[in-house]
Amino acid sequence: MSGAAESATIPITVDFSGGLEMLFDNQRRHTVALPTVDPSGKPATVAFLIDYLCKNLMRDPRAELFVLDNHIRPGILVLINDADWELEGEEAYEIQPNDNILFVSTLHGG
Amino acid sequence: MSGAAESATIPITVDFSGGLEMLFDNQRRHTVALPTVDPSGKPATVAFLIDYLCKNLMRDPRAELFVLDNHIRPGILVLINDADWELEGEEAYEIQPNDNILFVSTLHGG
Amino acid sequence: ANGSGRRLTDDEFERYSRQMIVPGMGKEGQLRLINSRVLIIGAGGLGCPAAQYIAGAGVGTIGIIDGDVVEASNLHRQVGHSTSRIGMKKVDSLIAHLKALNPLPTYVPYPFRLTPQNAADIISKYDLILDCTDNPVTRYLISDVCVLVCKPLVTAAAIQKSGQLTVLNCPPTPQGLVDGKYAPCYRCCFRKPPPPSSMVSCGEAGIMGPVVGMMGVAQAGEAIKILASALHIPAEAGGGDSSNTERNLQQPTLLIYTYDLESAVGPYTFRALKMGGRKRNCFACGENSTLTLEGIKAGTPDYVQFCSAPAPAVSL
Amino acid sequence: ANGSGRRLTDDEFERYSRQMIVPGMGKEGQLRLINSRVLIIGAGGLGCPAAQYIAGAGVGTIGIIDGDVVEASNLHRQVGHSTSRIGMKKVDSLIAHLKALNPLPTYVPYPFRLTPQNAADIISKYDLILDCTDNPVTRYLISDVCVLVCKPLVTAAAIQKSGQLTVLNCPPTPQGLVDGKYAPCYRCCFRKPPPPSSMVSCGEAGIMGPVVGMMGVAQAGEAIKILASALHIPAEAGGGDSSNTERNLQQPTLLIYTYDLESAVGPYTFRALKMGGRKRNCFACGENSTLTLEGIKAGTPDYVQFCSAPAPAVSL
Ligand SMILES: [Zn+2]
Ligand SMILES: [Zn+2]
Repeated sequence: MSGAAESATIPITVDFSGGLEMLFDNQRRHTVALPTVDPSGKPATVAFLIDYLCKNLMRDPRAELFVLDNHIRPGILVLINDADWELEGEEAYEIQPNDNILFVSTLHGG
Repeated sequence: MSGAAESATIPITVDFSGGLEMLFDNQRRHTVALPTVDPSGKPATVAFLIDYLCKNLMRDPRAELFVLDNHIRPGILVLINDADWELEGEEAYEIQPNDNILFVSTLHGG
Repeated sequence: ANGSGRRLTDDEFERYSRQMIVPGMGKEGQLRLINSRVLIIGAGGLGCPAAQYIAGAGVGTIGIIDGDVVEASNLHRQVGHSTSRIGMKKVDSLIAHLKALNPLPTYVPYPFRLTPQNAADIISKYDLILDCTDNPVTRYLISDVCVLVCKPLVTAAAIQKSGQLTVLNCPPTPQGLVDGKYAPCYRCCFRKPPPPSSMVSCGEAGIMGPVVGMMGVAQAGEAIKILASALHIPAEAGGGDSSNTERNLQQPTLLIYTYDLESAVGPYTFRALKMGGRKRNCFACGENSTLTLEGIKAGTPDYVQFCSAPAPAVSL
Repeated sequence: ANGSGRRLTDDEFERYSRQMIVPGMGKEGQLRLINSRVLIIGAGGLGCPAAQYIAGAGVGTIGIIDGDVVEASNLHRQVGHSTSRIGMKKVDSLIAHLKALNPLPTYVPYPFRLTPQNAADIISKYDLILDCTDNPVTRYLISDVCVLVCKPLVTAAAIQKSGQLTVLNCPPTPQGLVDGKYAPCYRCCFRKPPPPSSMVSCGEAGIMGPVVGMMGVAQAGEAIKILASALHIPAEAGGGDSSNTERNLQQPTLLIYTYDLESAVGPYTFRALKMGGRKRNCFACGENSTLTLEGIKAGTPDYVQFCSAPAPAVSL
């Protein structure tokens, strides 16, 4: 929507866990066709994906439960193909075709 | 060994579980370079893999705990890429590069 | 079994409040549990933890069948028994523990073995069966009777450092119905038992407590979700829906737990294996099956003989 | 802690025989368990099942710390308590249950909350710590003290239909040592707590019994393997080896359990997520860390404030 390039997209799966699925239609797995480049023409990164998810996939008005100050909120782990995104470059990681990105909120109950 | 074609091989992983690993060096995962064709020149199938494992990978003399009458013994499940081999054609399934074949003995204790 | 016409008591509200507020459970789910009857076959390493969570969750009627007595060597893993109850029937020992945990359910003791003669009478009184036994003879018997009297079956097993679990015959489908997609029975997935020489019991081969404990708790988890969400009610009869594939019932998952004493939990600790659906030629549920309750009672098939096919005289 | 100079008694042989014959355990593994000291922090939904299997396995000294008393709404999941013990301190209730299961271990009750003031004194007395608590304030405190007094930590959490578990700081490595590959602490993996508004407790959000039960049993499983195989002894000091990567310790696995009320166990029920190693800039274990035991006792850092950073006034 809103002027995003409609041309090429990257097919990926995005998973939500630990309660975050409630913000995304109560669905744990989403198939997403992410634009290959962000609005400024740079390759799509995880940072762009997070912004894209907020604008296009979130069905809950409480965006602040997912992002704070334009970054993923504290207490949410981001896993790129089942590895902590810190092993992959965090927000700067460039999304590859068929990547699986998992957002999981850390739990504290017991 | 014994005249198997040394030329082309298929890279696969073979896993053993439920106690079967004891027959194979106590190692749960083996990387195997399986000859592309069996001795008669036909594409490598699961049946050929089973025979190949007995001859090349088994470190235990008790082959009858793995095969009986040239077939996998009753009480062992064969999983091709995490699916019951009955969904894939059983012994006749032709091995593909990077396949994962899991042999798991069914358990009865409790 | 939808609990209409019954309200929760104050006791029940208080005791079950923390699970009733979980999204998807609610008062409806709780009432379904209260109106359900679960049979736990085996009061050992699987049955003890399974029973704790089945009883805790408030399943209304809980039958437990086991012919054994408590021994000291059981207690590292059979956490529903106690040292002072060594020598007591396991069924009575476990029910004593469960009553102390939750006095509200009705507990039905069967302090003897399940046999081809008594199996149908007992199993037919329940809505869901947990196979917590320790031998293939009883496992095949349980599954066959569950097919014939149409009961869902949550089966698990464990030995040494390995555990397995799967949900079978759920929703239950009459014998011979093989068109379309139906859930398999134990025989569909495990056609033949291993030769006796390749099998060992927990007594002979050993078992790590948490391995069998994990599988027992997981069995309770599967049973609770089936009953609370009515996954065992076929779509046609209402209560279920047709998206059985997404529910992992038609082609159920065999969960494998591998406990490695030399490494921490890792990528291969749990594996989810996809099993096939109901088999047209299954001895028990297939289209030409000759299995009947009368036959079973009269000794056909002979389960002991079926599980003692000749085999090499070595042991795994 | 290798048990030299001590033989197993006949009682112990009988009680632990079924786990001692498991390949890899043996008399050596059993003696290591008997000579070990485990602290279970929290006697609730995680602590109850964890304690049952820790006690059953014969860990020699078991400390349990919790300030709460048993309530009726605990009992659907806190299976080490009982209806007749409602109102009793959880620590005393759970130890009563464990003593009945296995009278051989020494049980040490701490019937109060873990605080920055008492944490180091208590934690330093044990070989391995289980974090079975229910709030981030205590979780960060436990991890920080485990770093400073060099103890391995098995941490787990659960709420509603989700569970998580990981093994941290194992083998324990002194603060500031970041060259090479060392195991991370809780802060390395979970740098900041969520804003309080996004958090809910099991009391507010609910919890399914088998979900927290699975995680508690899994904690016991990890603790038993660490102690029996001496995975917590660094390679240099003997007892371990250098193949830490294969042991899933340097880059530990975060196990995620997702319990779906509307489908049976399936491919996404368990996920194993690879976490990073120890972080150079970690507040607690990193190379410029200013964290000290004296500081913690004196109120630095302020754990309550750290876990109440301002955040939007809505709740998840
Ligand atoms: Zn069948
Ligand atoms: Zn750290």
